[in-house]
Amino acid sequence: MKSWKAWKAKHSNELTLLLILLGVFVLMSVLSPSKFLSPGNIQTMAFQMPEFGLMALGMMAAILTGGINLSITSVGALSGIVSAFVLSSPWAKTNPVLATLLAVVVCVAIAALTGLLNGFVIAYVGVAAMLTTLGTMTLFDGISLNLTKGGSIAGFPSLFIQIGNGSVGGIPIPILIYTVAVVAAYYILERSAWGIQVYMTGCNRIATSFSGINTKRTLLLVYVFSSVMAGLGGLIIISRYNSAKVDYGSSYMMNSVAAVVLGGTSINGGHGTVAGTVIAVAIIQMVSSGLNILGVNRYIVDIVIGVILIAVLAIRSLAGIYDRAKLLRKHTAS
Amino acid sequence: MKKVLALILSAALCLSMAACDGGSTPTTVGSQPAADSGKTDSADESKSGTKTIAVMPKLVGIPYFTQTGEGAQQAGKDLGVNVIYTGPTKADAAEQVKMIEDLITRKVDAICVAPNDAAAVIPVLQKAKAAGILILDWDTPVNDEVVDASVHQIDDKEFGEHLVDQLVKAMGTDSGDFAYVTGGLSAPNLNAWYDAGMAYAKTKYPNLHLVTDKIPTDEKQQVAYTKTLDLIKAYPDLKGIVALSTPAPLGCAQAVREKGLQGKISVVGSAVEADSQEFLEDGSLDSASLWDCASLGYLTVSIAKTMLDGQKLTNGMELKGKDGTIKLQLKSDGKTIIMGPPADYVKK
Amino acid sequence: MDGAFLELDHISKTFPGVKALSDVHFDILPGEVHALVGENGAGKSTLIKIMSGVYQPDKGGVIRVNGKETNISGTIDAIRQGIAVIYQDFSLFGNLTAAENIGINGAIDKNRLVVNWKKMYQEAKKALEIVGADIDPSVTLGNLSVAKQQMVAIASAIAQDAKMIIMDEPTSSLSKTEIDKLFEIIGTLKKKNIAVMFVSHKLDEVFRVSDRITVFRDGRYISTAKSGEVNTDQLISMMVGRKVLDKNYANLEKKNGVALEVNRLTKEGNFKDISFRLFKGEVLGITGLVGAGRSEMAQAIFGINRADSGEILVDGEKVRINSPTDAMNAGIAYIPENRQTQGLIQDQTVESNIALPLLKHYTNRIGLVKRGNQRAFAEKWIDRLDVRPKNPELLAMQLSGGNQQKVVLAKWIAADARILIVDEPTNGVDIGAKAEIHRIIREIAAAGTSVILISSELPEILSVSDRILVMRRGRIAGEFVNKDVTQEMIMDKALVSNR
Amino acid sequence: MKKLLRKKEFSIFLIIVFISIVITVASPTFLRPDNLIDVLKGNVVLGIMALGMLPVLISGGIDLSVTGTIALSAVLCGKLMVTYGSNIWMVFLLAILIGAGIGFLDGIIIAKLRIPPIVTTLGMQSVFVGIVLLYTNGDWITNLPPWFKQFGTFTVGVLPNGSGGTLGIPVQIVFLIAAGLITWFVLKYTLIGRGIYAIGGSRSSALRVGYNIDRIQVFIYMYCGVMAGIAGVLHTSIVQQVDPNTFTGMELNVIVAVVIGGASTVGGSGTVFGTFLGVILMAVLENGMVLARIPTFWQKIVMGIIIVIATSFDVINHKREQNKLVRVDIEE
Repeated sequence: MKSWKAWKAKHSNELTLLLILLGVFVLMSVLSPSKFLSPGNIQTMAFQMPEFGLMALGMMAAILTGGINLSITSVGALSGIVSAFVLSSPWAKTNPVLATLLAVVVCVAIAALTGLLNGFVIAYVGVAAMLTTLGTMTLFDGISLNLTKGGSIAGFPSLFIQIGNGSVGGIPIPILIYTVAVVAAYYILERSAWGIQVYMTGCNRIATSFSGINTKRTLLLVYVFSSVMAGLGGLIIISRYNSAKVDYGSSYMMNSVAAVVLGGTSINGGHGTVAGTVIAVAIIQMVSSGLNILGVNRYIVDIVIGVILIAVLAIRSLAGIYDRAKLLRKHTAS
Repeated sequence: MKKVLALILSAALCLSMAACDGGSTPTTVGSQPAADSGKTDSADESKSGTKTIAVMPKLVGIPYFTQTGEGAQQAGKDLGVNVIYTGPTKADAAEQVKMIEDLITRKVDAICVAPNDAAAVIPVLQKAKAAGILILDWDTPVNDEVVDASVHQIDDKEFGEHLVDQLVKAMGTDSGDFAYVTGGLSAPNLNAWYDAGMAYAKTKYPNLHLVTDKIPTDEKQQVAYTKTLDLIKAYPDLKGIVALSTPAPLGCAQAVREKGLQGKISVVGSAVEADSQEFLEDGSLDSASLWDCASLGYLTVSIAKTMLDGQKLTNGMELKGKDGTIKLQLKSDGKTIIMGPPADYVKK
Repeated sequence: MDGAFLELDHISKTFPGVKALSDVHFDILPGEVHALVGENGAGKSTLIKIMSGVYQPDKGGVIRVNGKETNISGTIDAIRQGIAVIYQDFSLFGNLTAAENIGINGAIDKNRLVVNWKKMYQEAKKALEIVGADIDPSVTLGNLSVAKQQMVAIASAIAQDAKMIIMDEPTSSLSKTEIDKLFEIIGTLKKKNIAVMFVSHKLDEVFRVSDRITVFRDGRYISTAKSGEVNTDQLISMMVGRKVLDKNYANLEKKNGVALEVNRLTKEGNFKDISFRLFKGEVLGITGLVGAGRSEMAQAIFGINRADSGEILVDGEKVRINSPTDAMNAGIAYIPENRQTQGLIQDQTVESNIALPLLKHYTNRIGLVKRGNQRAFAEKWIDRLDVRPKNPELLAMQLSGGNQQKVVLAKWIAADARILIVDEPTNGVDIGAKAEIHRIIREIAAAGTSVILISSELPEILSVSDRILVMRRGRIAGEFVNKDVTQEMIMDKALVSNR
Repeated sequence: MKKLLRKKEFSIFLIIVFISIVITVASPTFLRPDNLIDVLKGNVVLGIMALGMLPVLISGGIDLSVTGTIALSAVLCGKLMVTYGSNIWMVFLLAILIGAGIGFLDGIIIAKLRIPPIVTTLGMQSVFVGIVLLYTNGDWITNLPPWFKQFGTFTVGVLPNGSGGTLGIPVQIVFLIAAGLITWFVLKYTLIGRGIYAIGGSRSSALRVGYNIDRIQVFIYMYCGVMAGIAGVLHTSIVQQVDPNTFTGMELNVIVAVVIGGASTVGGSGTVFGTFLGVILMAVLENGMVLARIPTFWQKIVMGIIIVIATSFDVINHKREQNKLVRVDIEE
């Protein structure tokens, strides 16, 4: 019982989010049982969430260090486009298996490269993350545009299409990939030595480097991680849409920031959990498809998400102020 | 403390839901059945006797697609079917796919889509078909066996060439510098018009000289306006501009008007009549070519209805059109419908 | 005392756990320079904070301004009553011009809507002239030398027509000539009948400027004397007290090999020609005034800021140290002076703080942290250093200063470095914890670790170290074997330019 | 001279000069007054919003909600004119009220609820953009009253245009200059303006000196909002119709412009002059891309590279200065 209390205290934020998620789910189900609860819809959401979720995980890593990665969707698009060239090449027709594998490798590689660029400028040159990624966002978009000449690249091997559209035992492949990525992200960020360094750097970069940790390297890798997540997202996107194009998923950029912050990650870095982000992503996903199914005006979705974001943070910070006051009273008492 | 948070949020949600009642009507312009189908969970649209036809534009909220929407809704009333006219808020293929997926969940009877990106929608359309939904495309072809019928306001090739002819007519000569200003570099149909136009110009008007690659204006009149100003200066000998996408011609015309170059530079393009009137008046816009958008929307619904009623499409069959009955122009493939030649709007 | 501008009586201040001041007295006359001296932790800064309204004294204390009893409710109130403080960090705006730093308080005080730059510049100019500083009011403060910034701070105090200016360690980072200049300024302030409270370690300076000197020790008032009537040695003995120091240093000259050797280490503008040897299992005390370049030197050895020239040998091997990581690999650990921002990650748990430098020790092959081991490890060290409360899940910031310091120690002792550099380990730590920390240092030395103890607290140095180096203005000014060396001898080296 | 060189603005000034030279070589028309006027007019909206963003960044905050503000202002003012005819004063009054209102919300939430600015304004942005599109359904607002169109094309004064004739200064540019002067005055001469710098420089010291930080913050965001509101009207006056979708993504351009102009994202520094330079740099790039006949598909790439380089350049300079600091004066 006591341990449960402790656990509860430790994860109160995630629990609150779960409660909200539940609330949304119930609300939607009540408003439209036959549609929202239909297996079809559940599956649809399972298909839609991963690409967004991956972007959000990438964004989270950057925000954990007190930075931000505005180039995230551009990275997704760029790496997607490059691997699309591999997939649409005549050679791919003849041997789809190799092509698909190569595409994945290329996608991740390109993403990693973009991450290295971001990371280098941010960690070693020392430019503010926001500025750097604003610049590289334009740069990457430019490259994508240049490569595609604005058109879309299509005609992938059907094997590759499966990545985004297939399912095994009724479970969509994207959600499987996403699950793997989430677990990986959890272990990398919250359980690995490097991950802990990320959190520490986010909390207090000086003290961390005084502890003999190479914070520059840590930071560099954070942006590589961020980009790779975006790359995977891009991969799923091009597979789902059976084509690659510059502006695919552009709408995810600010949404992913919202998801991360909603998930309890501090915008100043150092605190936040993968679980929180994942739940927040689910909330946003549910709100938006839910409202869609209800035939509600598209624009309402943005409004609702904005309101939820501010409301959650407002109450969080009020709670924080309240707790701090309590702590103070305790101190002065002693 | 945290409990409160959860409560307040659910409250916030309910509120926004309430807001929807008022809000939802716009996107589903006037089509009551669709509008309230959300709140009072009238089960599946199909169960409620009348058929439900979903018409999805590339995006909602630009004049062109508002007019097509009105046409579609009109048809809905006349033909006694529910028409859901809804689409993404920006021309993003990803958004569009999601919304189609949600339409499948809503178990509509037919989906007529104007795809932002043909390839992108094919997988989801296949899903829809698997769910027994009738698939049409309109405005922009999907070019895939998944569609049961494809409604073309006009053949892209013809239209691209038509615009070039219009330009030559406006310039009064078939030689000189000209430029293309386009809505976006990644809009398939605009690119199709451009490519067709260029190929045509090369062969038919060899003396027409394109000064620079097509200039993107991200579907914004203001950008088209400034870019045109730049164009005019960068290429002093510029004689004509072909402006693709509905905002672009207006922006170009505005620039020409401001510089008082009506006589010197001719602007033709694809624009909605209503908006282009004022520019046509003072000659800053020489001609705007476009099909009757409302008819397009109407025709699409009307064809969908016919097919849902189980009739087979045949060339020349009688069909209810926006302005009385029309003869169906069906191509040999048995599924490609051409609405007819574009209308050219010029100074009245 | 009659005619005193400010007078404090029976002032006490208690914090959770610590009694910082107990029943102290202080008064200052208009146009008088009154020095307050005492070792670290004597309660000087607490008194300043009370005078400047940052703290409120405990009940029973009396504050009189111009003979009228009053209380100083806050920093703004202090300024209104004519008391200005020049903190060591000056609390100025580096991004604004000198003129604005001087003039803005006035504008705010009068709650003007529009700033009159012409007037502000005039006031600033006037104030700077009074100070006698040749500073262009339009220059951005950040681009000025520390000394000039200090002058700006003084000028701003004058601009707010302060009747009394408190200077906290004003000379700590000034050059010889700059100090002379400062004293001139203090002279002019006297003429303007402004009282100056001069808080400093540096006795030779104290004697130079002050009319009266008050000595505090361990939060108590010791005595006040006219500066003519006491000499350095008396003063030092008052500060130090007649307490017998338990010199529990292990033994002299234990020559079981050199652990660390530093040769002619030099960094422009930080330190010059630092050469010394550190023996195995020895505690080498390095003392000197704040700003003598001790921390800079230590940080160079730890690779935080690279030295320009010179060499470092560990166990006779020459090592290249360009980053803390290099230093750790060479077996060197550094416990920084500023616990709050450099030593600890305040909003992380004690456990993760302790474990941070050693992460790789409890990570498995694929780089995951073995939580069990980490927890066990953390608990072991919490136990061994008796960190209270014994809860590895507490956030570092929830601990008292002493326990925080223990956590920092644990973190590095655990990393069992062969060479441990400890920078001001007992800064702002209560007596009990202090003793413990000393014990811990001796223990690890006994266990064979070589320790460099940097401290400006002589009793600490004397009670813990085997040998003592004294630094002054970026150089090593003297070396003692901790046998019959006295605080007086050390002070002498640290303070007085070769006499 | 040395002082000038040390100024942040100077490096970007050099970049502008350099780029201008390149462009002019490619196309002499660039330096023609009428072109410069056009460039300026085309960026009035960006400029005014940047002037609003400047104080926010100086204080160490950020405002992403400007997109929502300008959209709402443009739309409501448009509706006002179309439905009630109204007059120019009412229009601007409405725009200012809208901006002030949204800004006030931002400021209160940031100051009182202590939600980080970036999060607050991000949320506000999606709310207000949503509201705008919900209200208009994204439809354009056209056939504005003639008096407004005249206002839009109104010009003052006469300049020689390169080719013999003369041209006037568009009213929008007059507004930009006015906004510049006002912002400059507010930042330089008002106590609140100085407070903005103080907060950005050192929050704790600002408190110690006695600034009312909450009040100042609310003011900052209201000011930013008002500027965005006015920008909305001016945008409409240039384009002569309202397209609610046209503003998406604008906030990032605004921020880039201000930061390129020397304002630091951590606060404390930034000047009106620098912001002008920042806006001009962005404008010149946009305009020059076509004039210099850079292939369409390379323009974005060039843009991105220039932004990254420009920012790095500045940071590196700053670092070099920091290393020169002397800590201890060594006894010789």
